[in-house]
Amino acid sequence: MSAAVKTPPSGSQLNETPLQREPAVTIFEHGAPGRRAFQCPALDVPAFDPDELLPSHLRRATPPALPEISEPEIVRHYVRLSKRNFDLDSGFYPLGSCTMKHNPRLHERVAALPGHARLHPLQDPARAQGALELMWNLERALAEISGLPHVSLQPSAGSHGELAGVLLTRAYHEDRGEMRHKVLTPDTSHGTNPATVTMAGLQVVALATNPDGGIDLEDLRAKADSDVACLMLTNPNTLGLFDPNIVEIAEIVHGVGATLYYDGANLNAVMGLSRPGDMGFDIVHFNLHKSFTQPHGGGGPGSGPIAVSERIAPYLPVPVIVRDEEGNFVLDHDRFKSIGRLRGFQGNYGCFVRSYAYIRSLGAEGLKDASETAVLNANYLLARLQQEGVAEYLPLAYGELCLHEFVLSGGPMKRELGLKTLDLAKRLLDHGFHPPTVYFPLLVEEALMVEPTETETRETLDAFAAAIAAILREAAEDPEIARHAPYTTPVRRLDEVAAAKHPVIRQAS
Amino acid sequence: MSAAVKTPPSGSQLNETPLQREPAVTIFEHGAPGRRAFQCPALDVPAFDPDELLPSHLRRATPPALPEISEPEIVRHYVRLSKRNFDLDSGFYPLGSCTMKHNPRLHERVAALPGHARLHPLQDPARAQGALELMWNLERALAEISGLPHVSLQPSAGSHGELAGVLLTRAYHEDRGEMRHKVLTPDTSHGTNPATVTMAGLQVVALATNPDGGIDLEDLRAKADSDVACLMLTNPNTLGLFDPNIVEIAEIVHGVGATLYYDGANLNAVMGLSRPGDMGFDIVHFNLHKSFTQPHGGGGPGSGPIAVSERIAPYLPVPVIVRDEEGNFVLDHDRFKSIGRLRGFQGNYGCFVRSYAYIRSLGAEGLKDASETAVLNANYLLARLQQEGVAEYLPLAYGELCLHEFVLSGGPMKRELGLKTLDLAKRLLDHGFHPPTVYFPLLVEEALMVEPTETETRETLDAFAAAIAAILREAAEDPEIARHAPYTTPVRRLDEVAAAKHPVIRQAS
Amino acid sequence: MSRYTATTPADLQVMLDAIGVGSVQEIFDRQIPAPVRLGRPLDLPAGMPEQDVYEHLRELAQRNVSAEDELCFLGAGMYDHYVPALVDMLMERSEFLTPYTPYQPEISQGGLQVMFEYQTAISELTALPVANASVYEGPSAVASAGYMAWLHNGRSRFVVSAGLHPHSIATLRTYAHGFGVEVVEIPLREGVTDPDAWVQAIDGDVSAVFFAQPNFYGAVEDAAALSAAAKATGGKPPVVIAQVDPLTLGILAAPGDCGVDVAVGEGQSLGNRLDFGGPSFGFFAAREEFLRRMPGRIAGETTDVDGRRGFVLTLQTREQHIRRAKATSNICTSQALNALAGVVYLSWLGRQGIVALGELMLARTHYARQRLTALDGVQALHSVSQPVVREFALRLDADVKAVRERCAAHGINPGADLFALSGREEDRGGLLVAITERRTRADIDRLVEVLGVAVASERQSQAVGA
Amino acid sequence: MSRYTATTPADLQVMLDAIGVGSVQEIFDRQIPAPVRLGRPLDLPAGMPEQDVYEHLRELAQRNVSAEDELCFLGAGMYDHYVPALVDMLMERSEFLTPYTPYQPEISQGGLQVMFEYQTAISELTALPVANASVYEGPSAVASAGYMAWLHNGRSRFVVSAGLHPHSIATLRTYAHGFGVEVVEIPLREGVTDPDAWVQAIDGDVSAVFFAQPNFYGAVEDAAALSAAAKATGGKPPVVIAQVDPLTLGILAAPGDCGVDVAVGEGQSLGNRLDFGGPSFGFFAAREEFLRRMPGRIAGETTDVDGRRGFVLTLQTREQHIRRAKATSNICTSQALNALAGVVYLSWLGRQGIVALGELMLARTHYARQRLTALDGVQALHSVSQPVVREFALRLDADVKAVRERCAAHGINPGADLFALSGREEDRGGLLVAITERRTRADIDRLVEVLGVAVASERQSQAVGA
Ligand SMILES: Cc1ncc(COP(=O)(O)O)c(C=O)c1O
Ligand SMILES: Cc1ncc(COP(=O)(O)O)c(C=O)c1O
Repeated sequence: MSAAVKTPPSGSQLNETPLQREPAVTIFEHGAPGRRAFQCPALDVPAFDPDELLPSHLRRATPPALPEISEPEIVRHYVRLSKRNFDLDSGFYPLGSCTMKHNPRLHERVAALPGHARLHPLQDPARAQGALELMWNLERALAEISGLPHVSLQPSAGSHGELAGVLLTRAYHEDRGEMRHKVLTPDTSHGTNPATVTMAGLQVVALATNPDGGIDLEDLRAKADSDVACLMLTNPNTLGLFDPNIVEIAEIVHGVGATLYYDGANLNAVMGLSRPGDMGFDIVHFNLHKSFTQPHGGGGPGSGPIAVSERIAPYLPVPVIVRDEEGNFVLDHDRFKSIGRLRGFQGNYGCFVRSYAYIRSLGAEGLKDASETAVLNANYLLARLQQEGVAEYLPLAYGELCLHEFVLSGGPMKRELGLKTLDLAKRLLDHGFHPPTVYFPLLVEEALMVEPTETETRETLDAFAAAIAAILREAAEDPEIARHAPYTTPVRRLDEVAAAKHPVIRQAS
Repeated sequence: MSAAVKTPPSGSQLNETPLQREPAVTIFEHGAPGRRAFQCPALDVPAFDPDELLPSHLRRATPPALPEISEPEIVRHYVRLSKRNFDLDSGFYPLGSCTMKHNPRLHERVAALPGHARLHPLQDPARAQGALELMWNLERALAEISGLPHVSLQPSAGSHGELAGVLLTRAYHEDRGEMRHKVLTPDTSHGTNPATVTMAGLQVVALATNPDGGIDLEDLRAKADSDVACLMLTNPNTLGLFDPNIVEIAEIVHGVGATLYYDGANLNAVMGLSRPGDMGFDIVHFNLHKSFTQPHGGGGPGSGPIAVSERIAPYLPVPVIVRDEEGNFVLDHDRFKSIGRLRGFQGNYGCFVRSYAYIRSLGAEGLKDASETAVLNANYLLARLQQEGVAEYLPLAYGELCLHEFVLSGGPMKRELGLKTLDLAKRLLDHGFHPPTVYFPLLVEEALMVEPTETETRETLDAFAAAIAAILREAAEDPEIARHAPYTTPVRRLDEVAAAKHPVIRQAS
Repeated sequence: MSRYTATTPADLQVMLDAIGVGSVQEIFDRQIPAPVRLGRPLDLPAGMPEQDVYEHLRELAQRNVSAEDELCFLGAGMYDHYVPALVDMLMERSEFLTPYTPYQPEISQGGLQVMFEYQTAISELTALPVANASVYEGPSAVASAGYMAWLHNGRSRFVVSAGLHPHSIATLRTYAHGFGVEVVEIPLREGVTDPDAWVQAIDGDVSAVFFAQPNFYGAVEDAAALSAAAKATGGKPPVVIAQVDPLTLGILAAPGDCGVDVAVGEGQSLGNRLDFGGPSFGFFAAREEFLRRMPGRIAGETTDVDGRRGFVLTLQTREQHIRRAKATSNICTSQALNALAGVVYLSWLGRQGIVALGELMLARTHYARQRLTALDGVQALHSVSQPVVREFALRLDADVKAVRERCAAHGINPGADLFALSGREEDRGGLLVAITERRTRADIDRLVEVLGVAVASERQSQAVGA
Repeated sequence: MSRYTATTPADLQVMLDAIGVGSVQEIFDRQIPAPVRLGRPLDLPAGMPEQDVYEHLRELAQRNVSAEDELCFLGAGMYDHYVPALVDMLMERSEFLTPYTPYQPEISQGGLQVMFEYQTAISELTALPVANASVYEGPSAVASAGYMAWLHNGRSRFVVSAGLHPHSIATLRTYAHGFGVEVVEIPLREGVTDPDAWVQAIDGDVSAVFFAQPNFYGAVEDAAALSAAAKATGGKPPVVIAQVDPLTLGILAAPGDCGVDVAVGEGQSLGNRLDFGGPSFGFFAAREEFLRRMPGRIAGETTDVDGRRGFVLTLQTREQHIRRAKATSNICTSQALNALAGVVYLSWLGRQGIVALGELMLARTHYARQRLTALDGVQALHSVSQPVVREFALRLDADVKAVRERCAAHGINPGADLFALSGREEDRGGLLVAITERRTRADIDRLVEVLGVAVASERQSQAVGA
């Protein structure tokens, strides 16, 4: 992970790395007509006249142009392709707001047990008691962690949990005979928050951020009225800061009869240390793929369970797991106030298995250790980055300490070194690091949002801080180097404008 | 896989690839005192006084200096390390005599089924009938493929099978009251053949190779006497050539009362097409890790079953699987003429599972297709490499056609271009190919031994031939490029002399 | 320190010193107001060593009867297809398993190219020109398609065939309630969407019409006729949305060739495990005109500064992280890894294989229906001549729950209880039987035998009881 | 074409043209003499689709009772230890799974460095300075050590403690017969190598002496005393070879610290599955003077032309591919992947973990021995105070085979039948019980209960029968 000055002339073949030399070839460009990996099981029933079983007007005339390719070719294609990805098992991935913590392989092992992996979602509950007990236990654990008594595991990801949450809020108000139209959310909030509000048929009202990085209470008081259905908050927020006024905020919101929604993407900061329920929130979503180790898979799968207070419980999606008198678990579909279903079946059970394994591995003590170490690591890295040679260019945007992540501003760097946050990020690629989240939250100029997570060592944090310092030093001498970075990645900067202007989103057939 | 001219000054940091920049750090250099990945299960039995249970003079005073390291660090270390390996799933691997064919992942799946993977080797045969049936079926299949009726799966690899074979031969002769001392083997034979003979207490007598690449019959006749215990032969041999005189050879050897041993490393050429038993061989070893897809694992595990004729059967290693009257499989340890055991338990069962899955996947037709395609691919690649611009420098060492592999001579290339076979091999690394076997067999000057296998596509063979041609063209202009190759590998040419002179074979503690 | 953290006491001291605090607790105390600090340990079981967690999860798994443990004819949206081993191995590669959404394209070409290939495969399957990189799963894909239609034309009503999966209808209702669109259900006639009711329900206020192919009862709809009817109602037609079963598309006419505007569906049958219902993926394909209103990630081809071919996330101005409240969807994390499984599976199946597999299912399904409907007390729920591909609906002259219990005692799960799923009176006695390529003729014959006895016994005991 | 080959008819034509033959058959016909061509298809079952092969192999697996299916106290050389999940994932990475032996070091640094790390770990465990990169497995490692000793001193006799695993003795005999060395077995006294017989057997003709630690019966030998005795017999001493159980070396004195010259053993317990006996790996460590006579691959550290640290196969002049008939061993393919599992496992266990695990086994094993020997009709085979670590030998006052069957009926495999393994008269009635960290106190208690009943019942029925 050491630095390397490398400023070859752009496009020069002389300096191509092996991966750069490999042209991108798609699976559709491999193979040849007639090749195959699949061998169809033998027809063991009487042959039939296709036209009789399936009239020709319902039949497909020409088969879809899928690849024609042997098994070894498929394996080689995708194994080679995999090597064009950076991954968490190979390097530091301090992507802010994403909680890129270690994904224990134990979880993959237990999720693959046939009793979990080949269990049909419509298996009679009596013959799926292990699965339902697992879900029940996970619900109980999430309830305890969040401080909210009722849980639905159904939502498929954070944003799906948000949708559930806003629809629950609507249902709650509607059930009381109110139609409230507005949802408050701070300008630091994640894009899914406002997008969700729109999808749920409500209107977003943005709240200002105060100089400490928290909600501007004046603004909140001004906007909190009886047409407000809900306040959506991330706490610690996307600046990595815990809102010091959370108790007052909750009072104000509850005072106008609205609910409080907790975006749990940052729960990794506070497990075992502070609970949304105790802060006054009514609804929380979890990202099992963040705080609870479900691997991100390059963009999913995830899982976004929600926990809610008593007053929201009647509206939870169906089905709900209940335990009958004999201690058996059953699925209750019959909940007349429910908002209904958000998806098929019972949710992303495979993710539940992994996150449940994680919670049982760590227990109360381990989860607290995780949050404490995440916060320690973030503050240590922040301290390292606020040392001489860095702080001048990349000051902390808000506050002094942080929780599990922090946001630096690249404004001074841009002005004084002529380096944008994007350039810094791209140059980090040459150092073998995944860059932090960039340009979010929007209110921080040239934002750099760093979340190291608890599973990284001090050595790694030191190496990352050293890389940042080296890039800044390099830029002080020659900013052009970073401006054209990266150099060593499988491809270099890509033309995103052209891609959006004339979208080529599939292989021509 | 396209060519790239890259001749940076050696040692120049400017041109380092990302992997080259990463210094090699061992697992012992990672971690820190007190870190751990293992969490010991709780002591659930009464605590004890260690000195009482284990007197201190039997105890270890200081723990072994194993790593102290967290789980995420271990994962990252070895995943990163893995990326410093070339592998069959990522590229063409035409290593002669090694049969680098595709390793179907189905085999890993079935071998991992707990009924196979967690079966204790001392489980009562009555409760391991599935395993014994699998072994029985595999034995029957190998018997049919080799044309020899009795099989022992016990040997752990090819060379272990050879040892079994030579000891069987000794036992056979000894049982007839003869102590024969010599084993004939051609000079093209693999090193394990003579090494095995020595280990088994016999003497090697080398046979000359005739101009066609086969055994020199005159030499054989001259050396075949009543002190010869055995002829060890690879057929097709390591030149990829089938000995046209095999019938006569067998007659000569049998004529002096000796046995014929078939080194089955090259069986991939003749499955379903020709059988050692039918050629007159008494003993055959198989390399399940070559012909039958057991992955090579970077140097094992392998498995080297042997098949033998009736006259050799009494001496087979114990235990032998037999089927009793009720059709149950049992292990027979009681074979008074047996040479005994070659190892613990029943052999590398995990390999049996994989190879058995392979045989059942392909069936008779598929195995024949495998050999036919292997031979077709080899001959096609040979033809491509005997085209203009290559054949002048890399002529075929023997014959015109070949079976599953062929050997080129780099002699002309060395003389005319100043390029050694080693240089060509190293330059191939920059092209993304694993080089062929080099400098074997010994009797071919600057040998290059190419075995493409059947699971490669024509496109890959074409690309490889093009790379060879490109390297030769490049060398005609500037041989220095290849002489200093490779350039793009994680490390470049290594100092093997220093390594052997002052061996550092472990991390200093 | 847990086994996943690495801060030794020595590390801790150095780190606290650098931060300038005396303890980790101090970091929290300085930021989290005392009233909302949790002053006690969480009430959770103590952590466990890896082997104990394994044993616990294994014990739970053993209390489930999976498709590995019984002969399973359950379907109704998810199917016990064979997942080839190479899918598992690729999904487990760290390089695919552990990255985030590809925000840094230079080091994410693997994932981005997979998305591009996946989009191509879905386009090929559906014969629709544009596809996204996945949405969550089937029913929510239907709802998302509805939202897109509503964004497109802003009309107030959805017309939905009762042939949609009940979970899809329910999910659509949940979503539609949010953005304020009414959902009207069209009944079936002889197992397929009633064409008259369909036409009658469609007017200028209809934002979109929905049908399923094959439908929830296994029946093949006349997709072209339904689309044509929707488009022939005069004025600017509604958006025609089909929920399709992708694995039938080797033999069934492609939605794009039947006048469908948007094809969505559940991708589980393409190389994904059952996993008690998820994670799998939803696919989403449409006509060109919907491209800039589609939800979710889309990968596009481009070049780098040196002219190399490469892939990026594109058309991001649709998305929440750019457009926030104006985004075309709120989706962020979707199902990239499951979609990878999907495209690997489709490559494995191949152009010929998807046809061969379809024909095998077709033949076995018809064989099964024929044999089962020949049993006493068992008939087709609708019509025995209705075309079906891998699933069909029966009506039992006996209590379905009781019959299923009897079969379970013989290690057979004969299929899904239709009434339990749909709640429709007309589905009482209904059993939905799915036949994948894993169910051989011998398996089907065994089902015939066991179900025959179960129905007969149950009728007898009902008769006795009555 | 099978699913693993890719030659389409079009490919075939191009290829045949390039070769200049009319058919593939012609290539064979021109090279293989007609009399030895197989003119018929092999008599093997037809090939099967992947799913059918899976089902067949699964069906076979189900007819085995594995340690997943019963409470298993079998040991005697291989042990049901927990293999952490990260071992599997690393072994399954293509980059480790599929390469050949690292003949091209520039593209094999991963494998070579793993070997180097593995060698270091084995050296650390055994406290011996040099170790190779693995041999096949335990018993053949013992035999290979014998061969090395014989190469070293050329003497004519091996003295072997009866405490060696019977498979090790048998394998050593097989090998030694080949190179012509006599094997003399030394009996045990009270469960450990008889020190008097040991000393008496050692003279100037003895090439090597062998003992096992812990021995086959689970007993801890006084390794230092045995080594010292062997070396005190005057003249140039024989090579002292110990077969050691690596997982006990967290708590047992290291062979290198006990005067042992060569330590070898079975590596299965280090992160390898049971696999019905293989593949696993054998380890091989020795004093410096044996370095150039060791069998097998050895990785060594060096630098590349640019000065980068790197690793190569070294000291290859020992090996068959260079030295042919003069090689120090014939071994070629060994057990690299299993050795990788070994070093990953040892890293996972760690410096403290290997002690903790040893102490846990020690405590549980003593608990088990105490409770079991308190049963009627059950006593220690040798002495109840003999130190043991994870295994111990019992004598049952009942037919062992019958007792084991009774236990099996209750889902318990109580351990190995000693007489069946060793064939020694004095082992009649012997049961060898192994306790790994997977066997909890509750498991042991259940064994006590079931074995107690089984022995009692069996004695009763024997009494009745008599
Ligand atoms: C703060 C915040 N909220 C919500 C989300 C959305 O979560 P998901 O991607 O699981 O839908 C994210 C994900 O990046 C997030 O960081
Ligand atoms: C011709 C030949 N014989 C024997 C062997 C030895 O086989 P193994 O490595 O399995 O011991 C090899 C392996 O390379 C070989 O190529």
